[in-house]
Amino acid sequence: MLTYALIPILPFAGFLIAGLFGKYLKERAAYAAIAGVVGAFLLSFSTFLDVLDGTIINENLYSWISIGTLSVNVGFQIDQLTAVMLLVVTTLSSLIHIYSVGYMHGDKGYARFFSYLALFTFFMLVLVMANNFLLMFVGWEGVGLCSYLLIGFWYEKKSASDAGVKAFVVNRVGDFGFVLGMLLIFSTFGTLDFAGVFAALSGPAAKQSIALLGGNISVVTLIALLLFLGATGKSAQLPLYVWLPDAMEGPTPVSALIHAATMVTAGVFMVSRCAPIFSLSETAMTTVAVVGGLTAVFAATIGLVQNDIKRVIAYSTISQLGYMFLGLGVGAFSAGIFHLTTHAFFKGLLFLASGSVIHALSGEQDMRKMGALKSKISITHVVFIIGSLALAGIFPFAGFFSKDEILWSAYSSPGMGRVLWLLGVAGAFMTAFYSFRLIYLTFYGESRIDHEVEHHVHESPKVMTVPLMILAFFSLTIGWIGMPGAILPNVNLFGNFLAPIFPHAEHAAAESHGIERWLMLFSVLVALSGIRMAYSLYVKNTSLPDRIADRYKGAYNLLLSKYKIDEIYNYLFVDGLVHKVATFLYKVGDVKIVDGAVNGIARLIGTTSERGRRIQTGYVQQYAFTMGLGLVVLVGLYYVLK
Amino acid sequence: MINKVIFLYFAAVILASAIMMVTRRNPIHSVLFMLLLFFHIAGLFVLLNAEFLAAVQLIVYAGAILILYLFVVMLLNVDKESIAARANRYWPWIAAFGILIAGEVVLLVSRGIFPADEGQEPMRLASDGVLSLGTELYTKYLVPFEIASVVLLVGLVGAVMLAKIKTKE
Amino acid sequence: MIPLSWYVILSAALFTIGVVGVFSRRNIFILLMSIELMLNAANINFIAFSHYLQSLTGQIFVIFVITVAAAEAAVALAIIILLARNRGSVYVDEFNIMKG
Amino acid sequence: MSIMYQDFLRSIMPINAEVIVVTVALIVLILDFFVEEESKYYLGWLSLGGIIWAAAATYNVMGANGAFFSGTFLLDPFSTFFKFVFYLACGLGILVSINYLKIEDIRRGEYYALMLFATSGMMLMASAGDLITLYLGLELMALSIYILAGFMRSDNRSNESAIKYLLLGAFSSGIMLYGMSLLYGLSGTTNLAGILTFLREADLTNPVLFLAMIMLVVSFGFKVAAAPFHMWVPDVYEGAPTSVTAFMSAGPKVAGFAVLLRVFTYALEPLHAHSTAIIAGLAVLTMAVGNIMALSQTNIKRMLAYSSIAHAGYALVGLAAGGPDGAASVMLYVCIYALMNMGAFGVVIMLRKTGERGEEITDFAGLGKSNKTAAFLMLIFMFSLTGIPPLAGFVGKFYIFKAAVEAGLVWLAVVGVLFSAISAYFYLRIIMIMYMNEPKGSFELTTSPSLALALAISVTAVIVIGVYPTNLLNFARASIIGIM
Amino acid sequence: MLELRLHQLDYPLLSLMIFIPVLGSFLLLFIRNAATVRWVALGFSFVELALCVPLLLNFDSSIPHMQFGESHTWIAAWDINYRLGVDGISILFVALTALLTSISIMVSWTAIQDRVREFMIAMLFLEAGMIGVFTALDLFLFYIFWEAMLIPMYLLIGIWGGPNRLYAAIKFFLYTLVGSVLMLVGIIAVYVAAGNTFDVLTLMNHKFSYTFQMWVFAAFFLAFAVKVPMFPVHTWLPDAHVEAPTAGSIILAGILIKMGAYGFLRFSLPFFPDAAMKWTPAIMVLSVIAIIYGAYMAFAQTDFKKLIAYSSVSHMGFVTLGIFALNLQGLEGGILQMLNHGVSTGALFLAVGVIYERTHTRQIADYGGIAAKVPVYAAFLLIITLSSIGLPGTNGFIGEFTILLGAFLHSKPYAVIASIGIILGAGYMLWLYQRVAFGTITNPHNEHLADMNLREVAAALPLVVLVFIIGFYPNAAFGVMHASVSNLMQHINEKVQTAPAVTQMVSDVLRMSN
Repeated sequence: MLTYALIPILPFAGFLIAGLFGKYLKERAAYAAIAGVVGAFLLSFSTFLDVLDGTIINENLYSWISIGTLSVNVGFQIDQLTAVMLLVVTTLSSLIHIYSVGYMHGDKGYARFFSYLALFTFFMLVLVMANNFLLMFVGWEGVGLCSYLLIGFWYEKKSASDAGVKAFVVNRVGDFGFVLGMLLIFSTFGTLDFAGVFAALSGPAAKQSIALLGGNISVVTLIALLLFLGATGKSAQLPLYVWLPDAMEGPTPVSALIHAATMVTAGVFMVSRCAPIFSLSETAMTTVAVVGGLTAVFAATIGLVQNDIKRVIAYSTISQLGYMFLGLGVGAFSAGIFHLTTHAFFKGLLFLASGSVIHALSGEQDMRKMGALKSKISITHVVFIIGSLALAGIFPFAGFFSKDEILWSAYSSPGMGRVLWLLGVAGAFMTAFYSFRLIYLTFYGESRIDHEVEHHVHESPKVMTVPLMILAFFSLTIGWIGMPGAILPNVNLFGNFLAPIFPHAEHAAAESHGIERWLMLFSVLVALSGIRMAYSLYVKNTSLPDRIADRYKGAYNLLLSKYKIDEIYNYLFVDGLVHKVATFLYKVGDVKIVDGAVNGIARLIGTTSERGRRIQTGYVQQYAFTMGLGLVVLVGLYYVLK
Repeated sequence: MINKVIFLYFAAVILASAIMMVTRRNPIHSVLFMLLLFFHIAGLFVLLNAEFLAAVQLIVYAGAILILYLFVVMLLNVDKESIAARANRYWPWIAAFGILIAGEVVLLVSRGIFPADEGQEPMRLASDGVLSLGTELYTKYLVPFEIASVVLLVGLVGAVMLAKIKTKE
Repeated sequence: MIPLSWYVILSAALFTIGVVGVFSRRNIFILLMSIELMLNAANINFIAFSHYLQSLTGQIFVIFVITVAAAEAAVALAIIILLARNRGSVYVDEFNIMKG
Repeated sequence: MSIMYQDFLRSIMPINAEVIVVTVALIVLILDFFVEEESKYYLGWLSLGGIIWAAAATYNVMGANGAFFSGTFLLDPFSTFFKFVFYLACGLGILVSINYLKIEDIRRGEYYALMLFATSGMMLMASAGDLITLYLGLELMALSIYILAGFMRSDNRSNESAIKYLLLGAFSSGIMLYGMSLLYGLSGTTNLAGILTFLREADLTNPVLFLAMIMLVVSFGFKVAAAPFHMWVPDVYEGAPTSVTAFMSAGPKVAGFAVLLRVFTYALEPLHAHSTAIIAGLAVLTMAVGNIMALSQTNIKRMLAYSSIAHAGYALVGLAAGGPDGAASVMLYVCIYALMNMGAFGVVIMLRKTGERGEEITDFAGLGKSNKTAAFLMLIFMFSLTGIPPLAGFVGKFYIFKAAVEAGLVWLAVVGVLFSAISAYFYLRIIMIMYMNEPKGSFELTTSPSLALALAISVTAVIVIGVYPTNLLNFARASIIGIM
Repeated sequence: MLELRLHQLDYPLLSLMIFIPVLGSFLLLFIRNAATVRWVALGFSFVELALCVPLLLNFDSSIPHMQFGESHTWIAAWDINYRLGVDGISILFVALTALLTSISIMVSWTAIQDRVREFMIAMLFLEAGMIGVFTALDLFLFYIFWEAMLIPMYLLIGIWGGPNRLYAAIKFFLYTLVGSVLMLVGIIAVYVAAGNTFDVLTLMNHKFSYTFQMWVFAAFFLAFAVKVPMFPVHTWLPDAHVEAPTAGSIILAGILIKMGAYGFLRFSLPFFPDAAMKWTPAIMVLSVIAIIYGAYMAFAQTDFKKLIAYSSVSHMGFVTLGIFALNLQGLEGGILQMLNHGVSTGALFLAVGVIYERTHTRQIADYGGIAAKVPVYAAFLLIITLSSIGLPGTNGFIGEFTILLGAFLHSKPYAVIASIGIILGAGYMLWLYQRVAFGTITNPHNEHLADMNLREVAAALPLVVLVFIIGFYPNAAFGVMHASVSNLMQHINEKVQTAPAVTQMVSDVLRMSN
């Protein structure tokens, strides 16, 4: 048991050491964090071996909260899904820790950075290992906190701290759903343990339904939707994706680890963890699929025209997450997780690589100020291409296998499967296009770099390039563990590994392999054409893009300004619903009405007193007269009383 | 019958001189009307067989108190009030109020029932009335009598202390 | 025989006149004498009642009332003299330093 | 000879407390001629001795219960209780006077004599068994106080307060006399017990009876400063020498309540149904006027005057409640009130010194810095007057409202507590000014052993009674024998 | 039924806890030197803290009974007794009081330079009063402490407060006084109705008539609602907090405003279960309003302390929401949230005090970017901020979640609306933190800001530790209160009766007002 507990504890220890003694350790603090994370990686690997044979470990550490019927433990449930996540998280985390040693070198917040990073790893591990919703929520919010801290890492930059707050609050909106989901789960099933809840799903409790807004909705659906709201927040799906692009304010390793590889996939993980619940509700599944599909395309369109190298990748991340949800939505949970895994590697790679570019250009992020870098930073160039091919889904790179599994399951799923498939393909085309647009703009064409920057362009140090190469290797190979039956039958290791924990929603039947192959070919072609188009636009005749932009000014500006969603949200919610209302309520409601009433009464009594003083004229006769008046009134009472 | 006539006479003069007293502009006149009033009240007392009280009324009230008033009034030779300022400026209210209170009191009193009804024989103790009065006073009302003496003493002390011209200070 | 109520009503009237006098006149002497009117009204009551009740208490009470009245008059006049000395006035509505 | 002397002593035994007080007063008057002006204050200590002697005498007859001198004089626990309160008021009054008179340059022995006379008057009021005794005691007290109020002969304010008090006092006693005369006419007796027996089987709807009752309510209400018969209070309190004001606010008011209790819960008990309603009404009005008017005062003496009106209102609540608890609550309350008020005025007197009046509330500014002790004492008294536990004032109020609720007058209790909450404002204002404002130029307080003693007594009492009221409470509850 | 466990120890522990501070303040009267005064006061507050050890060690949390009981006749005539005792609910607050008082004294070490002696005397008296309130088992005694506390608090605000202290102090005093005096009438009414007894335990068992409950509950409710404070009687709190000295704010937020909620638990619910049931919807609505409204108010503030004050309104809204959910989760969550709020908000005010002492401004705009200058302080403020927005792993989360759970089980809409408060809470607190700690130094005065010194860290550390202890092991607190709370629930369910017919109620009213 303790070994499992150690997995999160080691990074936490790293955090404590780096955090508390950072002041004295200086840059040595990094080693504490790295040691913790790498340790966690090794333990995770052994854990992976433990569950390889399909066993599921579920143990409680201690009783956390127990009131009446509410009894929540701090405990771990380690099944195959967890094992996968553990490996992904710890691997990426370790590599990125190492990479950061070089990247963050000389930053004054060096120790702080590593402590945050280790803390993040801790919470992420708690999230994936939890055996009940509440503990999962701890990790869930914890990673949110770390992302807040790391986005705002350079807190002197207002934009950075703003982005941090934005990320946290938007996530809170999602968590609002998560919390309500948990409350509903408890009030329905009387427990928050995964095992307990899933067991109870077959029982009568799951059948009931509650009135909502006049309509009547099944409890399970409601739970699923609420949880999914949480997922959209964390995994930056419509309509809560807005925080992720801004999150690029953070240091690049952070973008790689948190906002590409791990944290943002927590939503995907949570949904697949709750697969039993979701798969009970058609509505919920469709919602997930549709939201995923739409996000995939929507984000891709924005990605087409962005000029900030990291933002392009950020939007691609949103879009790829969309794919994952699309997969989950059509019931291909393992496909979703598979894409999560591959994506983690190649997207991590891409971010780190772009980091290396930015590093080389001493902080420049605007692609319009790049170009012709391929010879100057060749390693970065190569790995970047590998990552992009993986992203574009070109055979045999990792992205190809996972994406096609999703597309195929979408295609073969009943209902609106074909529509979703089309969305996916469209997304694939755009993905290929913008990822190579990025490559061409960055590495090819003629240099547009400022001169003083130009002089000290240099390849990154080993400590950065080695992780890049490792990731590149995985981006190439990791996909092969999920070899589709259509290419090599029955060697889908990944699928088989996860098979025991997911309900079998795989529609892929053996005889339909024919169609599957054609579809694969088609999507690859689509991707290639996307790449070709990028080539013709950004290498062959570079004036064309501007002309197109002029031609379709409206559309172009709309995309460039990201559909003005941020502005709208700001206007509606941040300014309107919060600040304006608050100021009004305070100035009028509290000061004038609520407090005004109180002070008003006081003032009334005061003035009464002042007025009363005039009655006390000082004339003795008036006093006597008052007495007489009193006498008369009292005597008059005789007629009242009797 | 004759008593009634006498009573009515006394009552009439009492009320009349009371009103005059209250309304006179010159305080000295008021004092003189007061004197008249006291005399008639004394008469009333006689009518009620309280001869001793009648005497006290004359001696103390008319003889002492009123003369003291007169003395002081003259001592301070207060000029008579100007027409405007005879009554203070609320007097219409006061008039209305006076009627009100008079109405109330008189009404209640006249509708009141007194156990002592008029039918019975009034006291005929004229000769030893004083004696029994004295006996009563010195036995039953000993304590009040003593208190009265203290009251007078206080009055005396107070009057002297307040009114005497300051020696120094 | 004279009805008792006659006396009572007479005294009530006298009392009222006294009260009104207290309210209306400015001259402090007349004020005091109005108060004496009120006392006399009470005295008439006492005597009348003692007559009809065959009890001497009323008369005794009157004796004390008169005594007290005398003492009070003495003090009152002393104070008036003080006022006349310090303020040169005997009009009550001029004594209102203290108000409010 | 000695035998006669013996029965003489025995015969005056019931009244010897009063006799002692009056005698000492006479001695003071006589010695006054021989004592040097500078050492007049010895007379003060002498009078104090007299009070203590009288207290001892009263202590000897404690628990006695009977009517003496053919019913004109009652010696019962009820009167005994009040006599102790009067001794307290008079004693503290003398203590706060001794130094004050020096400052005011009043070098006259009559002052103490008159205080003693006033006290004897109150004592007689408390043990009056007959309207005549009551009237004479009341007049004795009133007359002495008129003179005391006007004691600063050269001071216009003092004169004015004296004449105002005298005119209105005489006016009210005129009303009282008329009421008494009617009562006598109805019952044929002036003896309280007799009146009670008469009323037991009298026709209570008799308008004259009602008229008489009202007139007594008015005149006694005047003495305890119940609205609308309160208007003399602020002016008289402000004008009178502060030491007299202190005495006035404690003594005559308490005496007034003694009479009210004696008459309305004993002699006129059968009329309770009527009187309760009226008194409850007066209580509400009084609390309202006192508390609200006090808010806007700038002169500490006027402020305390209105506060004393307000406190009369609270006591009236207890009176309206009636019954043994009601009466006991009133007795406890007035006793505590006398203590607190004496203390408060004692502090006010500390501020008075030759040259400046020290009566404006603003004169307290920064007292918390310049004289911590005085400020702390004032703080205690103010909180006690507000009725904040664990101080005596709270115990008093609690008992009053408890009695009211038990008598079913919940509404009256609610009104009462609300007004006492309002009263917090003007009491706390003093504290604020003392502690939270900066002193306007440091000034020395005039203090003296006697004043210190007085303050020590009252503050100790206020705290001790607040924390452990049991004894006083039981004393009050035991003392209602005589009016029940 | 509940009983009072007498003679549990061979020394009167609770009386000691009440009177040692009093003794201390008397001792202080004779000390002139300010430094000595500080040390003596601190010493006494530590003694108090030390007394909590036997208290907690000897407390038997398995039984709901009142423990460490003491009972002495006090005013026999009214059957008033000096009766003390603690159960699983009050013991927590006794401990919290002792802790926060020591902390406040440490915080005031250098902040208070003027009339140090009076200040410390007030603090110790306040402590005695507060402990008295939590331990009194006689209504009269309770009221005495309840009111007596106002005096030192009033002085703390009024003498050592900010520029507008006079207004704030008087407002605080009058506001609370109006509430409590009505409760006084209520107390008397209870006393009369229950046959002349003030004994809380006896009164708990007495069944009051339905109509009576309705009226008297209202009287008690007003007093407690003002203290909590609930919307719309909350406006004294911002003023009081803003003007009060740091120590005052800590005590006010940490203990005083808990007493309202404590009153609900100790008196309102057990005495008047029917009324409580009847009034629950209204109170739930008020609580939800308080949560949202308070949060909105916090958004509109530019003053550091005022913002926290309004956040207190919001948090206490959670407390009342939980209590009146009238189920185990709600009640225990509410009680825990009271503790949490005491810790977190106490710490927040401590943080404000620390920085105010250096900069003498409370305007948020005057800060910004101080994280670079005072990392330790920034970290401390961050932790407290997180605990106050209820981040899992901190105490705030446990409280809010259990409360929401209780409310959800009671009736879903309230919980749903209340949950919005969580979003808003994150919003204004993080915004605050951003404006204070992040960005670049805008105010030149902050250029040479000194970080927290050892004393301040020592004062802050216990609170930080508590934040995480409760966050990671809340059962430590729940375990103590389980028995008492479940007993309370059971008690309410047993006592609750059905509403009588209207005619019955009318006749009751008539009988009550004769």
